Amino acid sequence: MCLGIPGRITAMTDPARMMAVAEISGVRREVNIACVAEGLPEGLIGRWVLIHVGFAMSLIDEDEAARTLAALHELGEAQEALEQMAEADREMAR
Amino acid sequence: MCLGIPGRITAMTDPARMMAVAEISGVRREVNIACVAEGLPEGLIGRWVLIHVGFAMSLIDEDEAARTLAALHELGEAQEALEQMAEADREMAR
Amino acid sequence: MNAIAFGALRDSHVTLSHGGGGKAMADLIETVFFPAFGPGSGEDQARLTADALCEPGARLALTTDSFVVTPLEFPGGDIGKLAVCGTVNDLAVGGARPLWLSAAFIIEEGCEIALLQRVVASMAREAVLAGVRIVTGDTKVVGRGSADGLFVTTSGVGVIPAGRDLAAARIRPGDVVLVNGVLGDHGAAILAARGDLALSTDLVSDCQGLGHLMEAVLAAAPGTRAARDATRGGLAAALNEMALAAGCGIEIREDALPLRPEVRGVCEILGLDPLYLANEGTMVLFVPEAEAEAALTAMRSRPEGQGAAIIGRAVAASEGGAHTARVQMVTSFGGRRIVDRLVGEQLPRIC
Amino acid sequence: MNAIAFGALRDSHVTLSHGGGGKAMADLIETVFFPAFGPGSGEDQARLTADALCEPGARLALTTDSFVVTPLEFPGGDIGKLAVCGTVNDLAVGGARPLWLSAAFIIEEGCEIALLQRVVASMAREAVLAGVRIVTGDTKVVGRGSADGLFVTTSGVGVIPAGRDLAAARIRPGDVVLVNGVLGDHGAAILAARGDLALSTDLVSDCQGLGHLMEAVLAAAPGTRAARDATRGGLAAALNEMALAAGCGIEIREDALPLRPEVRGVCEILGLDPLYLANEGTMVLFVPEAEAEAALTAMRSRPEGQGAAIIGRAVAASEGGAHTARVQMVTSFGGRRIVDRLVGEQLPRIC
Amino acid sequence: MKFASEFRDPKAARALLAAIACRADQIGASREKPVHIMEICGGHTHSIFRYGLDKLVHEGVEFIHGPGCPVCVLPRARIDESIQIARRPAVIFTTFGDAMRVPGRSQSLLQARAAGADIRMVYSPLDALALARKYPERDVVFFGLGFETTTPSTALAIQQAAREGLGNFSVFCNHITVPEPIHALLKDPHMVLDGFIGPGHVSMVIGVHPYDFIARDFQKPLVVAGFEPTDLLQSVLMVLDQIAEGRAEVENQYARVVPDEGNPVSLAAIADVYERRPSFEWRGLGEIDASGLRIRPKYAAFDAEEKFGIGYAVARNPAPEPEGCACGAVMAGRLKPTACPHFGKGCTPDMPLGALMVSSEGACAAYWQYGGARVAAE
Amino acid sequence: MKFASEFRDPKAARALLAAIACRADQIGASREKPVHIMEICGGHTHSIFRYGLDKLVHEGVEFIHGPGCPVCVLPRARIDESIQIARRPAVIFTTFGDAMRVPGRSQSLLQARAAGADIRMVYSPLDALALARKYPERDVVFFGLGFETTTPSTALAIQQAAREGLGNFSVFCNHITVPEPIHALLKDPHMVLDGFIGPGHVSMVIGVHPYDFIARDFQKPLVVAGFEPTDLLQSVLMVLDQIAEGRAEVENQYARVVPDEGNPVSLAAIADVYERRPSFEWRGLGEIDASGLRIRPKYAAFDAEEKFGIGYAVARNPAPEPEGCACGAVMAGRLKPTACPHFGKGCTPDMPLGALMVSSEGACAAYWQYGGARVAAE
Ligand code: SF4
Ligand code: SF4
Ligand SMILES: [Mg+2]
Ligand SMILES: [Mg+2]
Ligand SMILES: [Mg+2]
Ligand SMILES: [Mg+2]
Ligand SMILES: [Mg+2]
Ligand SMILES: [Mg+2]
Ligand SMILES: [Mg+2]
Ligand SMILES: [Mg+2]
Ligand SMILES: [Mg+2]
Ligand SMILES: [Mg+2]
Repeated sequence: MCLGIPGRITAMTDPARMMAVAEISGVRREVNIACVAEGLPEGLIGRWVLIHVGFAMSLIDEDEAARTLAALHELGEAQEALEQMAEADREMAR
Repeated sequence: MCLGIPGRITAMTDPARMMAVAEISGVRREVNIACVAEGLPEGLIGRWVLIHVGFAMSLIDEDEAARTLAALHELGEAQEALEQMAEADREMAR
Repeated sequence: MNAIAFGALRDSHVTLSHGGGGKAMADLIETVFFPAFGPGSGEDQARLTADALCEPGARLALTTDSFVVTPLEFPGGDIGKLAVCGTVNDLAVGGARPLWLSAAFIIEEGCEIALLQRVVASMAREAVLAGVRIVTGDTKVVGRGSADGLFVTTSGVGVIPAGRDLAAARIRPGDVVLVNGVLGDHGAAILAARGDLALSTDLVSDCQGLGHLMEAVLAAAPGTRAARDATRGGLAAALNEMALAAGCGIEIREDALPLRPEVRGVCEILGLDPLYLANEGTMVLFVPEAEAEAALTAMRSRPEGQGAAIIGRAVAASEGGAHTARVQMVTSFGGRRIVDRLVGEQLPRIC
Repeated sequence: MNAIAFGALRDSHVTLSHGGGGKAMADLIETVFFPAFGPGSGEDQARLTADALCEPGARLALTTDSFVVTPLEFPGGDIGKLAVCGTVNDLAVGGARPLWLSAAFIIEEGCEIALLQRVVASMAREAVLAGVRIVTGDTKVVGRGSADGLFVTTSGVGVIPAGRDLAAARIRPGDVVLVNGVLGDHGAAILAARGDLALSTDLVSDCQGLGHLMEAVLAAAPGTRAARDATRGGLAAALNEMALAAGCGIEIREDALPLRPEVRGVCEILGLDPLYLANEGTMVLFVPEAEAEAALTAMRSRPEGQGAAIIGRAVAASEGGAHTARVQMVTSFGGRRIVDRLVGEQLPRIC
Repeated sequence: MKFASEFRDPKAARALLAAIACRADQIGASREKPVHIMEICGGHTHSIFRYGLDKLVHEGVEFIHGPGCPVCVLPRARIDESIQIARRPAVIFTTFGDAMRVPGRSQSLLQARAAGADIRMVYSPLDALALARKYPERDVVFFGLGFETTTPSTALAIQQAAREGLGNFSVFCNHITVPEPIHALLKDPHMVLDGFIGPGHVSMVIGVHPYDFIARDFQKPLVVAGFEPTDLLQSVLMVLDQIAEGRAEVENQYARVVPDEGNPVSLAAIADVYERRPSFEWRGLGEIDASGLRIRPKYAAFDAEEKFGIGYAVARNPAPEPEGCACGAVMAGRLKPTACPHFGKGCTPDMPLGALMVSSEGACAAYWQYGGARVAAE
Repeated sequence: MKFASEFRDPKAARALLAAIACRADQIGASREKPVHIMEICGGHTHSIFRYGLDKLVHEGVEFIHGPGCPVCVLPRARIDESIQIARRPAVIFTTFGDAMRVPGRSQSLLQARAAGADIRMVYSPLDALALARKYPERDVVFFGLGFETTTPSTALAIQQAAREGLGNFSVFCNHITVPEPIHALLKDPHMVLDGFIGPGHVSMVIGVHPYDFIARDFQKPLVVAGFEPTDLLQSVLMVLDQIAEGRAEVENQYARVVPDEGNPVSLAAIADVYERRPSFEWRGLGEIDASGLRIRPKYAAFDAEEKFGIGYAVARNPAPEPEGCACGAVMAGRLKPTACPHFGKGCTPDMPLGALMVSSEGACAAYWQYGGARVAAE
């Protein structure tokens, strides 16, 4: 239901109003960071956030992301090995 | 300075607000008749008025108009007679 | 409207969806335009051939006009009729035989589809009358407040047969000036139809195609020098433009100008001069004196030229500075005055 | 501004006077349009000849488009460049060599004259690049709030040399689909340039003329079946239109679609699909398989085709009911989905 | 058109022209030493040029074009003030078309409209009232402009608005009166005028007696005239008759429309709604005592100057005339338009420098448009 | 695009698909007797069709498309009410583009706009706030729409408006919540669901615990999932794992974005600004207890329902669903879109009969647009 896109905070524009610039694939837009600022807006610069309707709604946990990716990678490698084995079996069968 | 056109009152539209229809060369427009109504708006129908910016400003005195026209006509006839005489003189002189 | 009545075909008014390049737009085009103009080529352009174009000495004529008028429908026509006649006339007055028209529509969101259909039907009808085909088109929809209901731009392609060369530069002193009918009907009818001046009249726009009339005139008066349709700026603008191009003067007679009483009435009320009122089916024609009667007779033999009249003649350019008057009018009173171009359009005035 | 700074030539903004058919209009035309396009014929139409038109088998091509864009100037172009390129491209994709253009302007009261001059200069520049002449035009001024700054309608006349017959109906299963460059730049750049979505990007519209590119392709791949510029409705609209006309299916590969990261970014943020974003200098081309490489090489040898790519092929029409999908995409993920026409234009969405 | 075209009979005109020539010779008027007759009203100026009367009359009769064009004498500061009002977001500013092209200090109303102000042309103050009824959330301001002819219409509109409680209607009052500038002209020691053509439509409101001072105190003849060509020629003849006979009287050629006592309803409306300003600025003529009207305090709610705190309601900022502008001298009859160094050079209708080039009733514009200068020069 | 494209790796996907197939076989799922997994969220529905996952997964896994598209479940009466507000002359009505084409009883917002209402699309409630600042004389109303993901943004906008004293800003609140309709579905005796894919972005706000009742009270597994294809496949596998292992738990596949406890700032803003409505109407599902939010009395000045006396603030006039519409059954998973008699006939995206054909997240529209039905049929 709710389009969310990862973006990186690149600059603060109006810390009092909790406004910052986020960059998404080279596109910049001002977003509200109230939900992710945790009292220290400047610390956000460089951080990845999940953006919805102009609000940064969640800080992306890069470690978690890396963990998921690693698991996926492992799965992928295993799959590739399996596929190569299957391929080799088929070759031999010919 | 002030464009005024003769028009004829053809109908009352809103006697309370002193509004009537005037016709000018086949063109109709609602005009205010407060200045010419003299207490009896209905009596105006068929009368010629002088219209300025949507207000009938003066009742046209048709007798006066006829008098002026008669004088002009007389002048014109006299002029024509004079011109014919002058023309005859020229003819003769040839 | 019940719940089923949504979607392109069943919409009663144009929405932004109808301009989006998708299904709704295709539906609009198929529902409104194709039935009137015939289906498109399916390509981005019309592909056309005409033998007349290939005859030696023939030239192609190209013209365009955007039409913007309030109200969109008025006594005597609508924006569609205007858009076909206006472009046909611009071809015709140059001696071109109109062949093909393109039509581009800019539609304001909220425009009634039934209105659009009436306008398009009126274009189709007028095209048949003029003997032209509307062969390609375009539709854009803009947001509410970004247009005034509907704008139509037509472009016209015609062929000028070999040997024809109508041009204001060919006008010579002594040439006779004709018009095909009464002046100012369109301008006065539109002013009244707009409603904001609260004028009511029985005036009808003179909007009509002049292609057949022009052919008739050229057959009867092959020496015809030049013609112009007296649209924006009226007869005064057309004459000034032609005098300038011809490098000569023009003298018209107030007595000879065909004018309806109602047009005079509108002008008296609003302080306007009928010479500057727009026409949409009235042209001014310059003919050598020897052919003037023939041209007049040819005009009067057609319905578009019933009210034709000789209104003046070309005269030698008067000496003087840059501001020398080119067009003069002998008033019915015996005086003489300059008929200059105006700065902008005439505004209703009280003094 | 001091007291002397009034009058047509010295006005900084267009007023209703500039559309009135009088001196102010003439001044506007002489000051803004003639310096860029050259003086007009002085007649109501342009008179033209071209040998190419008279060659046996040659056909005349006629096309028209109204251009409405906000903002009027945007990264990579302006409404004038768009108006010339758009019409040149509609001629070019049909195999016509563009010759002449007409240009009709609808100007909103208050439009800056300097802006108008920039737009007109940009049209003149683009016409030179495309090798066409802007030979006739028209100017209308409408009241404030009756237009959106400026609308431009161009019509184009070109000649299709004998023997050329590009048409979507000629597409056969197996034909290769090419584009000349990245997709969606114009649509995304305009969305960002409008400012109301507060997006900032370095995107630039792809607005460019495709006439020379088309000639190069046709020289290298004379068997080319059909082409279309992927404007409103984007690649998806062009492909659907062509598949329908061809009576076949089209299969494209998501992997092969050239897309800038910023375009993807804009689409992710607004929930849009780049396949539906407008292009103004991007065409889609169908070529027999044997000539596909030649066409690709010819494209890449020109700046307009630097980013050219083969993106799919025509396939046999799939069986099914009236709603059978004609265009399908193999996703980069290995799935397959229909690329249908949309109902209207894409709206930014949050879900 | 009844009551109009009958008064354009060329035969009668030729008779009048012959009689005028005869009278002019009789009093020794010549091209070198002409009789100067001022037509006060711009409408008369317009008729004179439209029918070419200036070139048809005996060369010893010279028309001097008076200050009776309300648009021409509207000072630049008032245009600036009207634009200030029109620019307010809630305002719909309504005006007669005449005022649209008059240059203020930096813009005309036409240009202000192009720049975004909501300015609409109306034919009548009644149309402005109708707008006020239609848009209760907007402030509809009417640009009240004109001499005594027009003054009653805005007065009646204000009374109507008061009756209806139309709080969103107001008038930016620029109404002026005829006798005062004439008085000022006559007091000028360089004055050259020998007689006057009196304004026909002003007089149908105020009658003929407000001109009595002209005959009585300055011994100049005045004939109130209609606007058709024979009206004007007859009036010229009547003025020459007075001169020839050594009379100085106020006469009424236009009795079919002008009652000697004016129109009582109009006069009552004016008296109810307006009072005299101590002074009012005229373009080309400067401030003239008691020459302008303002809305009485009891109608202050309908007075745009009060409502928006603009114009004479606050400190004014009058704009000097453009440099070298000779309008004042032309209006006083001391200079012909063509004698102004700007005429046709820095000053043309599409680029008016002075006020008299703006309205088609302005003497310079009329000279230009109808060829008073250009045809004559050929 | 970082944190997105990495999760589209076809190799990993193939592995996940293989694992899913294996698990599905293991639990005996088949085309005839499939496992029914509901993706609650329309965003997931969109991803499934965009990537063709429905056709890639083992035939024993059947996706049931849940009620998680806020546009699809917006009842016609609410569209009617929003048009009533938008039509008021002073109002600028702002909305996400999603809502523009949703049919009300007689018009959509798009059609109302064409008919003259000032309706503008915005990307963010912040843009509506900016409009309110820019047009102080207008009433800017924001169409508050969406589940818990979107709710905080309008809450923060209202708080900001209150801080700035932007009295001309208000929200027409249609915010709804996820757990309540799920609860309603699970209580349905005809319910066929075997497990859930939980909404990733809703959960980043509310965390994972609000779903506990699903596992605890109804013994169904739920996995909160991301929106990329491998996210979804991994989550499907996690659901199948739970089924295979006889577990019913709430798990979090999307931990990179979803903290188990949700976002405290968002939750605080929601709690401050909103309270639960006793009940709220869902298109196709009817009134559901406590499933909607309304603005608390302390922010009543920013509540468009209160301000304009519309909607739940007054007597409502709910519009029945169009006759024959099967949306309710489709959303409950009892019917496939293609099984609805209207699908592709009376009901297509350009002429939607039911809500699910309107948004590209609606199950029927997704079937149509992405060929769930049409490609499959070939
Ligand atoms: S020419 Fe211009 S400046 Fe000179 S008097 Fe006439 S209006 Fe004034
Ligand atoms: S096809 Fe239409 S009516 Fe049927 S369930 Fe889908 S949206 Fe509802
Ligand atoms: Mg033309
Ligand atoms: Mg024309
Ligand atoms: Mg087009
Ligand atoms: Mg006519
Ligand atoms: Mg023409
Ligand atoms: Mg085209
Ligand atoms: Mg094009
Ligand atoms: Mg034109
Ligand atoms: Mg490109
Ligand atoms: Mg095209």
